Amino acid sequence: MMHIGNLPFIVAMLLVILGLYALLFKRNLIKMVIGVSLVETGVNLFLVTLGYRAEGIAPIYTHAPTAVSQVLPTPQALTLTSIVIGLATTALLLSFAVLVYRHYGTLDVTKIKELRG
Amino acid sequence: MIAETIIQVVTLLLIVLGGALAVWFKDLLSSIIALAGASLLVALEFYILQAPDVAIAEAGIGAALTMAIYVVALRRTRRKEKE
Amino acid sequence: MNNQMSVIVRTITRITYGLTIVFGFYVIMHGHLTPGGGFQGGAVVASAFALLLVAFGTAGLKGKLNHHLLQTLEEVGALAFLGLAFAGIGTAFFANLLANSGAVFGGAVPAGPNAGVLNSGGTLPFMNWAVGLKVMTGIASILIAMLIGLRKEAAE
Amino acid sequence: MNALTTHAPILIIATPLLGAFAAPLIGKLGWTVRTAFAGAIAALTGCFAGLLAATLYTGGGAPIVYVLGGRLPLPSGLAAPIRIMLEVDGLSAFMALITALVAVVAVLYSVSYWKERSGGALYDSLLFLLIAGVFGLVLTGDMFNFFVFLEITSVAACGLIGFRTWRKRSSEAAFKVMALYTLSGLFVLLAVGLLYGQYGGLNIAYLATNLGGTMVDRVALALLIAGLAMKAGAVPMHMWAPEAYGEAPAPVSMVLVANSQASLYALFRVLFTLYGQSLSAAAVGWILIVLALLTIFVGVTMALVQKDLKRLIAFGAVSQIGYMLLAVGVGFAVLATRPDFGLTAITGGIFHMINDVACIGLLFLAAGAAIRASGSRDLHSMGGLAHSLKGTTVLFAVGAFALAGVPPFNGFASKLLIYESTFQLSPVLAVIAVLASIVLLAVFVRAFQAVFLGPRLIARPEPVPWPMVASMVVLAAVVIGFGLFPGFFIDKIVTPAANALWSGQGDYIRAVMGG
Amino acid sequence: MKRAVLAAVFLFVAAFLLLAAAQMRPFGSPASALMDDYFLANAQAEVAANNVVTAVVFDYRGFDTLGEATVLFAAVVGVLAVFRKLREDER
Repeated sequence: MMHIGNLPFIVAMLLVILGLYALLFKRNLIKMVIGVSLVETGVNLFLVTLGYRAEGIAPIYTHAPTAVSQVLPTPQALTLTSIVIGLATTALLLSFAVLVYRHYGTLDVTKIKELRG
Repeated sequence: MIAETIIQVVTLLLIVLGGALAVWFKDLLSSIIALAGASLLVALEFYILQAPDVAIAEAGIGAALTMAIYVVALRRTRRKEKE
Repeated sequence: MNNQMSVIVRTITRITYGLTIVFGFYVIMHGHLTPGGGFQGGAVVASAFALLLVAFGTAGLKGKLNHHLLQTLEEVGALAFLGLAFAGIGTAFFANLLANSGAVFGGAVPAGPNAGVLNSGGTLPFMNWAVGLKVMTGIASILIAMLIGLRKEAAE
Repeated sequence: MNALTTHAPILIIATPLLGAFAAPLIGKLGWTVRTAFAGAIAALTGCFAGLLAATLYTGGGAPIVYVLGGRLPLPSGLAAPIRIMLEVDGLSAFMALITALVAVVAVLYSVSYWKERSGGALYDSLLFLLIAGVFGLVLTGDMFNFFVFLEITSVAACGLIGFRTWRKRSSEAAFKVMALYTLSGLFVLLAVGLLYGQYGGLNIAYLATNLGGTMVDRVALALLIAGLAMKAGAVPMHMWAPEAYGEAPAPVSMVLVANSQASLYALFRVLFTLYGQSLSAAAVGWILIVLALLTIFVGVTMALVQKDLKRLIAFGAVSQIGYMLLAVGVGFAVLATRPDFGLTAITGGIFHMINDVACIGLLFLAAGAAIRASGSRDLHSMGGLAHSLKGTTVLFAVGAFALAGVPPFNGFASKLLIYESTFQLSPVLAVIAVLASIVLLAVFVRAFQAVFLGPRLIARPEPVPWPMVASMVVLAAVVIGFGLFPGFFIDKIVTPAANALWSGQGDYIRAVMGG
Repeated sequence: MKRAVLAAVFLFVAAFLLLAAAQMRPFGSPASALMDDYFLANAQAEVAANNVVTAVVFDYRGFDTLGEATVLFAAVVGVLAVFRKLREDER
C-alpha cells in the first residue's frame, strides 16, 4: 500500500480549522451554525481515523472472511454517539437562529447588536 | 491497492474542498448543499476506513437529516448571507 | 415558498417511502448482526418522514400524525431504554441479563466468523428498538415543531 | 453494604433522568401531580447524594468505584478497564452534595415561580436534564462519558436560557451560549480523541497511569484547559456567562452557577488527577493564577457599571469563579514542592465553591423574587421594595454580605483561607484579591440601596409565595451555618475533598487499576 | 483591532492543531489496543452479538448511549419549548 502518512489526521484537522474560521469570522448566524457542523464533522472523521488498523476489516463477524485483523470498534461507537449529539446541537442552534430572526428580522450579528441598542 | 489509495486520497481532498466551499458560498442554500456533499464524502471515507456502521449513520443523520433541518430553518429566514 | 412540490416528486415519494421505512425497520432489527442499529435505522425512517414533509407539506399529515403523539412515543422510547438499563441492576446498571440466557434473543453465537443468528444479543435488540423508536419520533417531532412553528408565524 | 448503597452513584444520575423523561407525560395530569412528581424526584436525588457522601466519608475516604454493566476487578489480568466507570472520591462527593443542594432548592423555587407560565412540563424536563448532567459530570470516571454529560448540560442549559422565547435578548443569548458551549465540548472531544489515539483507553485512572510528557499530551492538555475554562466562564471567554445568568430564569441561573463549577471541577480533576506531576506544574499553575486575576478584575469592574440587577449579580458570579481558580492555581503551582500552604489554598478554593453557590444562588433567587414582584429589572426603577418585601430584603442583604466576604457569613471563612495561602506565595496576589472583594462589597451595597431602600417606586408589588421564601431560607441557613461553624464543615466535608486533589492521585488510580 | 487579535488567535490554534495531527502516531497503526482487542475477542461470547460495534454501543459503553439518547431528548424538548404556544400575557 502506498504510504499516505498522516493525511487523514490532517484532513480532519483542516475541517476543524475551516469550521472555526466560519464560526469566528462570519457574521451570519446560519453560516456560524454551518461552521459548528464542520467542526463536528472534522472531529468525527478524526475519531474514526484513530481506530483504523492497516489492512483491517470492519469489526463485524457476520459473513466475515477468516483470519484477518479487524479495525478497532471503540472509536466507531464513540463517533456514532457524537454524530447524534451533533444533530441535536445543530437542531437547537438553528431553532434559536430562527427565533432570533423572528425578533430582529435579520441574521447579521453586527445588525443585531445595533438593534439591541 | 494503489487504486484504493488513490480513491482515498481523492476523497480526502474532496472533503476539504467541500468544507471550503461550504464556508465560501454567499448563497446559504448552496453552502448547505456543499456541507451535505462534504458529509456524504466523509461517509464514503468512513466506508473506506472499514466503519460501515458509522458510514450509514453519517449518511442518514449527518447528511440527509441535518440538511433537512437546515432547509426548514432557511425557509423562514434569509437565503443570502448578506442583504 | 410553495409547500407542494411537483407531481413527480410526490409520485416518487409515494413509491419509495414505504420501502424506506421497511428498510429502516430491517436495519434496526438486524443491528446486532449487520452494520446498522437503532440510531441508523431510526434515522432512515425519519428521513422517509422528512421526504413526506417535503413532498406533501405539513397539511397532508394532519390527523395521521401530530406531534403530541410523536412526543409521547419518544418519551416511551426513552423510558423503555432507561428501563432496560435498570433491568440489569441485579448485577449492575446496564448489565446484559438476557445474553446467553436462553430466553428471548438469548441464544449464543458461535465464535469467529459465521452467518449470524438473529435470536442472539440479549437486551441489545430491545435496546435497538427503544432507541430506534426514540430517534425516529424525536427527529420527526423536531421537524414538525419547526415547520408548524414557522407556519403559525407566517399566519400572524 | 446493602444494595442501595452499592448502587447509589448510578441512582443519583438515573433518578433525575427518569424525572426528565417522564415529566412531559406526567405534565398532562395537571399542575398538582406534576409538582408532586418533581418534588419527589428532587427529594429522592437529594437522599441518594446524601447517602453516597455519608458512605464515602464514613468509609475512610477511599474512592468508590461503580462499574456500569460489570464488576471490579478488571477481567483476568487485563491492564485496561473496558467498561464505563463512575468513580467517586472526596471531591466528587462534595460536588454531588453541592448539586443536590442546588437541585432541591431550584425545584422548590420553581414550583410557584413557573406556575402561571406556558410550557411548565417542558421546563421541568429540561431542569431535570440539566441536574442529571451536572451529577454525571462530577461522578463519572471516564473521559468520553464526561464529554457526553457536558453536552447534556449544554443542550439543557441553552433550552432553559432561551425558555422565555418572548424576550428578544433571551433568544440571542441562547444562541450565543449554545455556540460557545458546543465549541468547548468539541475541544474536549478532540482532546479525548488525541488521548485515546495515544493510549487506547478512555478511563481517567488508566490514562493517568500512562501519561507521559509528550507533545500530543500537551496539546490535549491545552485543549482541555481551553474547553473547560471556556465553559466555566473564565476570562478571556467569559462573555457568555453574564448573558446566560442574566437571561435564564432565576432558579436556572443558580443551577448554571453549579454547572460552571462542575466544569471547574473537571479542570481540577484533569490537572491534578489526570496529569498530576507528569508536567511542569508551576508554569501551568501560574497560567491559571493570571487567568484567575483577570477573571476577578473583569467580573468586579463590569459589575460596577451594570444597570440591570441580574446582570450585576451575574458579573459578581464571574468574579467568584476567579477566586476558586486563583486558590487552586496557587495549589497547583506548588504541587511539586508541597509546602503547607498549598493544601490550605486548595481547601479554601473548594470550600469557596459551596459558599459561592449558596450566596450567589441566594442573590439570584432574591433578585428573581424582586423582579417578579416589581416587573422590572432596572436598578433605577425598582426602589423601595423593602416596604413590602421584608423577608426578601433581609435575605438579599445576607447574600450580598456573604458574597463580599464580610464576617460572620460563609464567604469570609473561605476567602480568609484563600487570602492567607495566596499571601504566602505572593503578597501582591492577596492584595489584589482583597481589594476586589472590597469593591464588590461597594457594588452590592449600591445595588441593595437602589432596589430595596429609598422611596417606594412600585405601588403594589406582587407578594412572594411561600415556596420561594422557603427555598431562599434554606440557602440562607447554609450561608449562616457555614459562616458560624466553618471549622466543623471544613473538617467533615471539605478536607477530604481537598486531600483528594492534593494527594489523592494514587488512591484514585489504585481504586480502578488495583495493586 | 479586535479582528486582528481574533485572527492571531485563530492562526495560533490552527497551527497548534495541525502540529498535533502531524505529531500523532502514524495512521493505521494504533499505539495500544488492549481495550479494543478485548472487545473483538470477547464480544461474541459475552454479549452474543456478531456486530462488535453494536456490542460496544449498547453493552460495554451503553451508558454513553443513554447519555446520547438523553442529548437528543433534550434537544427535542428544547425545540418544542422554542416553538411552543405562548400565553397572551407572555408575548
